[in-house]
Amino acid sequence: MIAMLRVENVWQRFGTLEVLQNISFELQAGEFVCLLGPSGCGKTTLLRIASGLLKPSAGRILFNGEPITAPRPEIGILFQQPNLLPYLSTRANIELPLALRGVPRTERRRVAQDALAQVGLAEFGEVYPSQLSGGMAQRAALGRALVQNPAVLLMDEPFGALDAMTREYMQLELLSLWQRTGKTILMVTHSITEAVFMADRVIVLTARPSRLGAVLDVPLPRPRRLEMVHSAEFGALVAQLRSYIGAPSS
Amino acid sequence: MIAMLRVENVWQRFGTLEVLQNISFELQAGEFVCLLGPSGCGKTTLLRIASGLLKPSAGRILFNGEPITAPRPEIGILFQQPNLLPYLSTRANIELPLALRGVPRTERRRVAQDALAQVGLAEFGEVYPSQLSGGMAQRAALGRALVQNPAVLLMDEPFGALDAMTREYMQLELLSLWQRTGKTILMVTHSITEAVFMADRVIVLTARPSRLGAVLDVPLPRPRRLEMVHSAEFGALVAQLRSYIGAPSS
Amino acid sequence: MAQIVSPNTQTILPHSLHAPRLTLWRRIWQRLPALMVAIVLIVLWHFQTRQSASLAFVIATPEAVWKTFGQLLNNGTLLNHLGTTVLEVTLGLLMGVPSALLLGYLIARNRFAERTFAPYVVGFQAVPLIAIAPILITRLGGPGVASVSVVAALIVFFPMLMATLVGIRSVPSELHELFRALNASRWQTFYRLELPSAAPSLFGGLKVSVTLAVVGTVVGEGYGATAGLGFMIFSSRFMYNPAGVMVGVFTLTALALLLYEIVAQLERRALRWRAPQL
Amino acid sequence: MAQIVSPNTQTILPHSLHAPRLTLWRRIWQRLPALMVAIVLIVLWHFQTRQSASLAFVIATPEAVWKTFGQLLNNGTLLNHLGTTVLEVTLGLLMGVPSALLLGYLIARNRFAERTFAPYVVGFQAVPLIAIAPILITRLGGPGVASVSVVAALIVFFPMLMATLVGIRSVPSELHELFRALNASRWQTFYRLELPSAAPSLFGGLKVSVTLAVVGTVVGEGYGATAGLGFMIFSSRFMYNPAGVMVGVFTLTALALLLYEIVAQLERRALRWRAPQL
Amino acid sequence: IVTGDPQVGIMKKDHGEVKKEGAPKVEPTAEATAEPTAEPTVEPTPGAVLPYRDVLASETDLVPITLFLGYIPNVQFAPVYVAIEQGFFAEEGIALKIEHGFDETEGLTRIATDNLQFGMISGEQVVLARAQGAPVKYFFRWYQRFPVGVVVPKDSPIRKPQDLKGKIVGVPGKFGASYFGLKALLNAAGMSEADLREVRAIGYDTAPIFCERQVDASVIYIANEPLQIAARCFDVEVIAISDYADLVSNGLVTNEKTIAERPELVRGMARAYGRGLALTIADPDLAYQISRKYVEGLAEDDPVQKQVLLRSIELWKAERLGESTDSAWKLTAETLLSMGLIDSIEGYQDAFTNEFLPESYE
Ligand SMILES: Nc1ncnc2c1ncn2[C@@H]1O[C@H](COP(=O)(O)OP(=O)(O)OP(=O)(O)O)[C@@H](O)[C@H]1O
Ligand SMILES: Nc1ncnc2c1ncn2[C@@H]1O[C@H](COP(=O)(O)OP(=O)(O)OP(=O)(O)O)[C@@H](O)[C@H]1O
Ligand SMILES: [Mg+2]
Ligand SMILES: [Mg+2]
Repeated sequence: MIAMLRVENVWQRFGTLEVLQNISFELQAGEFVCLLGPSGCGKTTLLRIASGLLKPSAGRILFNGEPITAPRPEIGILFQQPNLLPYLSTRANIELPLALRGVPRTERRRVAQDALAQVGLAEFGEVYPSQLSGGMAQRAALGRALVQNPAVLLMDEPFGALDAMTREYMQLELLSLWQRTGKTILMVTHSITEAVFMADRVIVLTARPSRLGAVLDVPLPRPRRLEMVHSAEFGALVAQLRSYIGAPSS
Repeated sequence: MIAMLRVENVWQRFGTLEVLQNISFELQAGEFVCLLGPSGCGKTTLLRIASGLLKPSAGRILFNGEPITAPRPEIGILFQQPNLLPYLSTRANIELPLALRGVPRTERRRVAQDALAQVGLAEFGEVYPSQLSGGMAQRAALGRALVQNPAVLLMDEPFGALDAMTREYMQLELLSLWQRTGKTILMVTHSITEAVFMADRVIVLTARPSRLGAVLDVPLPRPRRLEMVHSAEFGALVAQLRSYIGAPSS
Repeated sequence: MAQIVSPNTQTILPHSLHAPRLTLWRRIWQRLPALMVAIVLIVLWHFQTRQSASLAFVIATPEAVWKTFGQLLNNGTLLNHLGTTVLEVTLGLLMGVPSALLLGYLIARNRFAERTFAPYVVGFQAVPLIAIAPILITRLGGPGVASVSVVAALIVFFPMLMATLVGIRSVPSELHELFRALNASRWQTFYRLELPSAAPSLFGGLKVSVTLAVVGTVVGEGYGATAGLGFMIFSSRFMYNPAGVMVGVFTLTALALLLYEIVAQLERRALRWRAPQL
Repeated sequence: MAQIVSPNTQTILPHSLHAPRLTLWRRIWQRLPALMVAIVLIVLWHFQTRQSASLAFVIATPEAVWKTFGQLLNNGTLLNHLGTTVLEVTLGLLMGVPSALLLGYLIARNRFAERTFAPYVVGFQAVPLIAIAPILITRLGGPGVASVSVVAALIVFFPMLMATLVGIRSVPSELHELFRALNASRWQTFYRLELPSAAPSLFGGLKVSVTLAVVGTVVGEGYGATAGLGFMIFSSRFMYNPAGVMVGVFTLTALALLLYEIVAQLERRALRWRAPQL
Repeated sequence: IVTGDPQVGIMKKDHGEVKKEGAPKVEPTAEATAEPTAEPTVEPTPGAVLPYRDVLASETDLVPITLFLGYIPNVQFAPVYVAIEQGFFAEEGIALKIEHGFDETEGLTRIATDNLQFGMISGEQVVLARAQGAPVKYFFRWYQRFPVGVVVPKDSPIRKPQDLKGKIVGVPGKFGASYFGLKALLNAAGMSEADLREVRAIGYDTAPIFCERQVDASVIYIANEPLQIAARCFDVEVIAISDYADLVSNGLVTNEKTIAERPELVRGMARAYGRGLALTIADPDLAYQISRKYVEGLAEDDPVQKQVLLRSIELWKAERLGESTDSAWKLTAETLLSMGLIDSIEGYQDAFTNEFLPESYE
């Protein structure tokens, strides 16, 4: 079976700075993979490469076996920064992918309203981004990514600015959406617990110049429930990941 | 004894949106207090008020018994966003508070180099902010706040964009700095573990319109060490905080 | 739904908890300082002309200007000239602004276009109108609305082009990346990202443009014309009639202020999302 | 220390792994399209002048222009006029730009100043020079370098003011907040935040200004002068000497291009931090 | 620039052919004015005790006077240049400085307000300004013939004003001297604008449009434009307005204050300028060569510019140089009245005077 997204021997340099060295991995259709790695190791860079926004110094990316040279509608990306358009209301920001696709206004409205509710911003549709809090802006960006509804979703720390409760809620929402729609998801996160809780597989990058450090399969049953976090199996997986990560940094 | 920073019956509205309702608390000199609260509840707003950047709709802030009406040099604030100047190198960004204070160039250099090393960006001094990763930018902002060296430091999620390892390292750095210098710190965080690990006292805000939800003293011994996280006492405190927070969100 | 109206949280000043509604009174109050200056200027003018009453052929008294204004208004002369000027200004703007937008956009987006055209645009801009006007007038069959509006368009062109360039280049690269990731077409990127992001600069350019267009018609009419406020000024000057000159100048000024105000209003609407202007 | 040189990661095009050094060849290569256009224009010009009798009043053959250029250069006339124009341009810029910066800053930062002055600035801008020039010339003791540079300064003023306004207002409010939190003084805020943040817009304004200053001297010399390239153009025109006119025009164009290039170079240095311009 | 032998016919050539030989080529008698520039070196440089003490002393005594000329330096101002270079002004105790403005209206306004004392201004401007109360006076008529005419292609049937009926006539603009001249011409022929198909404003560059035959005839300055057109396009004929209407053109103007307070100065100006004019008429070659000092880019023997000078001289010749006739002023005022530019011709006689003209120009 051909992988949905295949990263093949990717190298990336910025000037003389070696960032990625020979990175290869695959996402099977419907897989949920998390990406861990130290700050500045090149996770964002890898996501930009995978989405077709950045051409790697060497190597290539295949989508369903086809090399990617430019962004494609089937691959969506949620940036690390919210990147909301300051001159559009939150609602209009969320509607943006639909508007670009020519979806009629009423349909757009409906979908956006749903997304607003899903990310807990139902009351803030008419507000400009400058009036949102940090976490609210991040949720708005998440709403925009959900509305876009691509087959492959690349997410760069989608829950970084959220408090514990909101984060758990959003995690569950994302998992249920993923299970309903069968999307393929590659998500960067800094939380080891989150990675284990969400993913089928966790990929760990080493410090810069980054190579593939480790890949950990997460055999926890689906659907995941919050209580699982307290299970011994979960604890063992977290400890294992910690040891992968802790080693290079100690 | 007069409190270092005293928040007195602060209310804040934006238009018709009630954000803060009658918030009062005090920071004693040398205290380390963490602020928890759901996304969009008004933590950033409270920090802006406490720093003198925003005048509350009602109530007031006292610094050593004196009402604050404008930012003062003794109170520093680390914003939720890095807010680096795009036209200055990372080093120059970190030197900014010193430059504004008229510190001579060589002295500035020295201090900035130390700060760069402290936040793990020693190699990135000459790079522009647009070439930093998300976590690196946040660390640069942290470096700038450290260099500023105010008596009271208000920090808005300083470690939000950092991976687990870097985060632990930065937490320890901040704690040791705090203990060396006897600063008063008010830190917003989304991580319950982080709050318990760092703080003498944790203040919890309810969801908007926010009131003071709970205040928890953390009687863990100083200096804190990473192993403490696994202690039963620590676990109990985290569970207690979770219950405070979980209640309103469930 | 929560209504969040006053984003004015930048300041330590207490801000109203209600939506700030600009009542008529408040508007008048806001204009007060400007009005005061106007009154002071008129009074100064009045006394200045009192002193040198013998110089009626140099400076007109406010009264004389007012009288001449009435006359020219009543016999239709003023409106006639004003009409021509308005037509020329409009045509000048219609020619100058879109072409500047287009070329500015091309140059901003395309390295090749920049290298090829930019020197010529700058160079051409520096060619004095006095050298171009004759060619223009000859080609357009004599001076008139056509040649004058082309002159106005030429004058408007460069500042607008530069404003476009600055504006388009000010679009944050991460938002460009967002649009690329969303597979936006070139047109969509222009319409939904670049245009609104460049709006502050474009409106600045437009403000300069409308004013320059008005000035441009006078310049254009200086190379030959049979109507228009510039023509009126020149022929009043020829007759040593300073009152006529000043009526022309004031009408032009009023026209420029009106156009500026229109742009400023449009700007206020388009940039509502911005923190309130200082 | 890691040296990070090419920040050009916006694009899917492969980017060089070395620092892009602009060799001489590369520079020439970059100028090639512009040069091509120049050659095409000269060829067109050559054939065009053969055809039309009426154009012979305005356009001389390339050969005649070249000959006249040589003559005027050798007998010092050209350099003499060029010197006067350069002096006027310089003085005009020195008067116009700083005052526009100052007033623009005041208006951008101060609501009261805006309401009081803005209408007068716009209004004054619209007053045609033909109405101002006489007063100027009388006050400055006859036409000459002084009056011409003031005219240039007046022309430069408004676009520069607007660029300042747009630039200063484009400073992100969160950076203003940072400076307030750091207890920066007004001057520090200006010097370390507003000026660099406004730089793209200010440089745009400067580019317009230097070009307009060159044009402005011609306009100014049109109200009376005894030297300067504008004067040279006028007197050549009067003598029906299109070659002289064109030498004047080309020299002006070259002067404008030179000034523009200087500003562009300064801009390139000042805005190195920006993603490479498209 | 101009090649070939252009033909410009001036109809009704009642003032004869231009005398070709002229006066012998005279070396400028420049001894008296060692360094005669437009700007007199009034201030002696400190420390520089010069041998020419006497000359300097006399020069410091000269009254500095600025003369406003309504256009850029050109060969048509030759009389002024000649008068300066030959020391005619200095002999009257005047250190003359020329100011070239491009705006006659402005120049006259400044004379009226005594910001300037003297200028070369056209007659209709003086009448217009006086109608608004400006205390200015015209005291030396330089152009005896109004220098404007109507140019037509040689192959066109138009030969006299009446032939213009139903034709398109180009003027630079519908105000100014050209339009004024056309009106006078039509008045003289008993016609009005309505008799023409159109009076079309074609801007100050009449020549190219005329060359493209966008108009049937065009109002031009006689001395210059027909030559240029003939040199580049086709042969032309000119209907001189002065043959039909004797209008006042350029002359020396001063203000009443100067007349009242310094009549001798006014007289001196008239005499000095008159001598320059006389010498120019007598010796065009000399005048041409002197002009080269003032007119940049004037070649040693530019045939066209020489022609321009000769043709101009034809417009300056008079029985008595500088003399205004009442009839010309009356006609000027009447024409302005017919154009609605003044309310009455009342007081036109106050616009000029002949009382400052000298007996002779020796
Ligand atoms: N445009 C660029 N120009 C130069 N260097 C860059 C650029 N973008 C990223 N880098 C460098 O590449 C490295 C990886 O950056 P990247 O943003 O991919 O890190 P990251 O893994 O996402 O880190 P974080 O978790 O902090 O967001 C960093 O050292 C950064 O300085
Ligand atoms: N300038 C503003 N204008 C209007 N509303 C604002 C403004 N700033 C904040 N708000 C509103 O105030 C509320 C609190 O915002 P604040 O940024 O303080 O939240 P927060 O607690 O910091 O949230 P987060 O954890 O997501 O950063 C939000 O609902 C936000 O929409
Ligand atoms: Mg990143
Ligand atoms: Mg916040």
